[in-house]
Amino acid sequence: MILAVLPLSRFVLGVLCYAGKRVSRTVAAVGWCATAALSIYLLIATRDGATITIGLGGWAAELGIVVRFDAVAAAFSPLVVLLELAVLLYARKEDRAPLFYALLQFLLGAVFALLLAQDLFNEYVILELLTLVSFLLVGYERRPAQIWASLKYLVLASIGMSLFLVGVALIYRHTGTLNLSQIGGIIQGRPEADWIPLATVLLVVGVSVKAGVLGLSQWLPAAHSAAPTEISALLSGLVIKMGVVVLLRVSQVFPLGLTLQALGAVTAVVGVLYAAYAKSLKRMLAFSTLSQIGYLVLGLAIGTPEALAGVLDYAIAHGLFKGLLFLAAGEAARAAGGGRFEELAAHRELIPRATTTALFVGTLAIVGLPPLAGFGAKSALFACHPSPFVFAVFIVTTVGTAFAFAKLLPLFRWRRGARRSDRTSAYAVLAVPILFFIPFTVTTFPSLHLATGLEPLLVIESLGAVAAGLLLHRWLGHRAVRLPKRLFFLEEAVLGILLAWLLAAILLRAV
Amino acid sequence: MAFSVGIVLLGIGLVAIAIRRDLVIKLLALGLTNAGSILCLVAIGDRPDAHVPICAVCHDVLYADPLPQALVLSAIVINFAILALALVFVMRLVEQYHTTDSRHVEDLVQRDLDEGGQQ
Amino acid sequence: MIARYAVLAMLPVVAFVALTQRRRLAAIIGMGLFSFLLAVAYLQLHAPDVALTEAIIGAALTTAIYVLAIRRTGRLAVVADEAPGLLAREGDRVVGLEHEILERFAKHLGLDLSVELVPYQEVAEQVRRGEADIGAGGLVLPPDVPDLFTRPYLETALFTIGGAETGEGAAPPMVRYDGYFAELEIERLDGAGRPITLDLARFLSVRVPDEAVVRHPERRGYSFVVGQRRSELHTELEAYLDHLRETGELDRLIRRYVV
Amino acid sequence: MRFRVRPLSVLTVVAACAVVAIVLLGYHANRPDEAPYSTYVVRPVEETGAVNRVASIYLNYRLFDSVLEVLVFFVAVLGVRHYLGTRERTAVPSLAESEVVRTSSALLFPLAVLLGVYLAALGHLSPGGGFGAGVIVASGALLVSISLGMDAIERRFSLGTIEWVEQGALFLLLAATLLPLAFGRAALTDVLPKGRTGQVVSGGMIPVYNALVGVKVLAGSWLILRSFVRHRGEI
Repeated sequence: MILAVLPLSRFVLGVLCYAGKRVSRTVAAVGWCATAALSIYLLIATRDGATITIGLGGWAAELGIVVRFDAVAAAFSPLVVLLELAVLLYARKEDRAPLFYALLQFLLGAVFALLLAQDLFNEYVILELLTLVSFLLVGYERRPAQIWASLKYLVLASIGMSLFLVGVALIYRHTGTLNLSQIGGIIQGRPEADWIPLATVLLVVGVSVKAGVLGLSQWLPAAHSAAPTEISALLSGLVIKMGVVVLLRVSQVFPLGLTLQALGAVTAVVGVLYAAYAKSLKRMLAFSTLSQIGYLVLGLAIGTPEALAGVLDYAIAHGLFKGLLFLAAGEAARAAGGGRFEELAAHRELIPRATTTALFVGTLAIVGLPPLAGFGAKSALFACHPSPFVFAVFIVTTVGTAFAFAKLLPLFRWRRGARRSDRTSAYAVLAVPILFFIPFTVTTFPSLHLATGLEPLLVIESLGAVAAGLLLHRWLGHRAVRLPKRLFFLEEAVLGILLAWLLAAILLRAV
Repeated sequence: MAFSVGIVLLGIGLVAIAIRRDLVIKLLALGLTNAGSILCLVAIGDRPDAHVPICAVCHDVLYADPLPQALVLSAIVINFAILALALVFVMRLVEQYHTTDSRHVEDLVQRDLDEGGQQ
Repeated sequence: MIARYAVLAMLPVVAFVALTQRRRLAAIIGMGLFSFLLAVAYLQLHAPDVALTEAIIGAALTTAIYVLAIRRTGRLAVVADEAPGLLAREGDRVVGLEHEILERFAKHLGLDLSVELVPYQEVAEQVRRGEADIGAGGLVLPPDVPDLFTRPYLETALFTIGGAETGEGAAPPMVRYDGYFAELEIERLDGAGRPITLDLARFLSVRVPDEAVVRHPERRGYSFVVGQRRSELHTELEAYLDHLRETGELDRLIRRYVV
Repeated sequence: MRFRVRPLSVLTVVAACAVVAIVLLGYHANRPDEAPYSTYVVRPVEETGAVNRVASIYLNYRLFDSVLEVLVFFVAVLGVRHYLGTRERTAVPSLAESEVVRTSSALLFPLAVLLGVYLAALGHLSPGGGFGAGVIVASGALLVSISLGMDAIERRFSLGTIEWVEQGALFLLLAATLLPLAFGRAALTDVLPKGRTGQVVSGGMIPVYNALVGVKVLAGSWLILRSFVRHRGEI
């Protein structure tokens, strides 16, 4: 019963938020407490790797909509709880209107609904709800740059969902059901059926637009860097992962392998390239999200159970440190009077110490220094013996990330008498799990069986990558490179979707 | 036949989104793209000799599959919601920049970002 | 059966025609018609519920909000400096060769023409900033032709008045038209002023004092300026001017207004 | 229509044609002879009580999707109001100049209401449903605003009232989906008796949902329409 309550109660709370400003804050607090309690209960109930399944409205899978609390949902719910707490603590100082809190409730309700969803069309509707809510939140402050970013986001996401819908139509035509596990059963019976590649391409490309895979994701950097701070944190930390969740569910049913490898590799490399030469902090974080989505997709492409566990692990870690980085970046930019690196460096004494510390912790985690969050998750991905190609992409991305984040080094000089931040609690909520990530994951997700040891080889590898990144920064860091912006224009993005579709179709032999 | 028409409509819509520079026309084309996918979905539930799926006893007559039709109702509403919002966003952009040319808007946004500094 | 195929076959045609319309209102009405046809197609696909929803939401509500959102007719915003014979005030109206051309062009696009008179130096600047669609008013095509300008529609020449004999090049920008010619006679042409470059239309309408030095004319052409990123509009205007040239209409207009 | 031929456009057209061709070939090469015989066909009508099979799926078997869809619409209304609501024209004159249009549009309003009520009340028996009904009545109200002017309507039904109605209806709808929990049944379950098939009062919760959705959508689409009327002609 709890499964249906988890998303639906959030929607009810969202409507209640309209009663007024103070009510909306209370409602948000109540919503957080309830979710936290329910999540803990569900985590305890599924400690042994069990899943909970119910049919909504009492109907079986072939008639109604089935929701299930499985390993994926179990992995994400603590992340949702932590990120929500951090965002609420941060927003307390921002004086947001009831509309903000209402949209936040809707967003989280949709996130939970998606984590539980097992039905293709249900996922479509939830993704659209997510798109619309995040679209509103991105442009919440009504600045023209935000509005334009949102508009691009909306158009591209809508195109993606149209393709997804055609895929759903094909699948329904051949299987007569929309339930993913039933479809999986039918496909296992006839894995050679000719319609499967075509349907797969349509589904995967559609979802990839939402998930932010390059060629399909030109909206992402604009939207994530233009949004208000808390929203950037939520979008990058959580909402973008929802696309990955759907991709994961699809990849468990449909054979995808090579397609995802290609898309993931391109995304990871291009993302990190643009991140390395971004001029402002928020924009760099947004591009780095792009590259890490590529990382996750590569993990999905490996496809073994250990790799999936690694993907979940990395998704959680990334949610934590990217959330932290975005929150801190927002405050730092405001304190320094601008988010560009030169502005941040010039006014670094104006940035509160807690903010700098949060940025520092986040940076250490994102470059994968042991034993922080990034390392634990990355080691889980490395441990599943990827092919040399995937391995090479991993290395390039790690070095590139270290290179990109080396631009933050001037901020990290220790100094006395810096200003105090009033958002320390928000940072602490995210920083503590990042610092103690390995014990955190082991206790929270015992069913995932994560590879968590500090293997010497991996430690050396990660330190080596960071060192390589720093060296690169010494040599190349001063050079200003202008990468083509056209890649991220609306018209080019549509072409990108079409080309990515064709590439995927060729790789899957749908032609 | 209906499925093919749906796919063709989707294709026309995509091309128009990429080629026409007027944002209002782009949104119309987006509507066409969505309509194409919806037509595909309705088409797969239909058979030429079928009946309308409204009947008290349906065992002995063949009727069109009601599931895609029910799904499509949601999809139409969702697409309307998206279009309405997108249109409002275009209105705000026009108010700011006095143009609906997408390249032009892109340039002006870029200029604003470069001048104002990003947050 | 035939009706079914006919409706389905009409759908892409109607959509194509609607989306290639130049006027937004026409495109919107075309897509409304498309939605209506789509509803009929749904009826034939045995989906009355879908047909009803499509007719109400797709054909009626969507079209309504589009029509409410757009201007009845669009606006072709022109900024211009006054140039006698080409584009100048006459009472409370603006008349002239360029005005005639632009008015016809706007009508061709289905837009309303709005002309705002601004100082010469600001014309190109305002177009560049995107505050207007087209700049006009006896603009002389610069020698290093930037792609903003259309090809010249009429030949002209530049005359340099006053100044020292050696003051070649570096012609100062023209000053405001408002009261410009009056000022020109009183202040600038008293021999001590800097040289002033005028195009043919403006030169002819100035009474040049006998003592002023007038240097050799330089052959140039008049053209319009279009914003940098408005290549669709640029192509349209270029094509329309070509059309006027080919039909001989341009010659007729030039004879009527200029010669 | 003349377009300047750009490499990008050509590439897009080619790519789009390729995509369309691949999908069409793939679809027609592997098409099963018959569409799958739907599971819903063999279910007895008494299970949901709705003769209209589409309505039985839309508002019973797969009610969760529909609730989410109504939420999507709600969020869209919020968005439209949020982005347009900042500076409104204070007075909007009547939209129609001619007397004939004014009179006839007012006459259409009762018809719209009648049609709306019919669609919502009999949505489980015949094509129709709450959503369409709400939109039709709202469009009727738009016609009234053509004849009387927007301000006349807004004096009668203030903005606050309509917002309140919209949120109230949505709240009731969500509450109704959670209500079965109180009876110890699964959420979104239909707890009302199904009634005699074909009667107006049948179909369990379906007519109730239709009514709630109708009211919600009426208020919502009116809010959208009035925002657009107040900001008429801005593009």
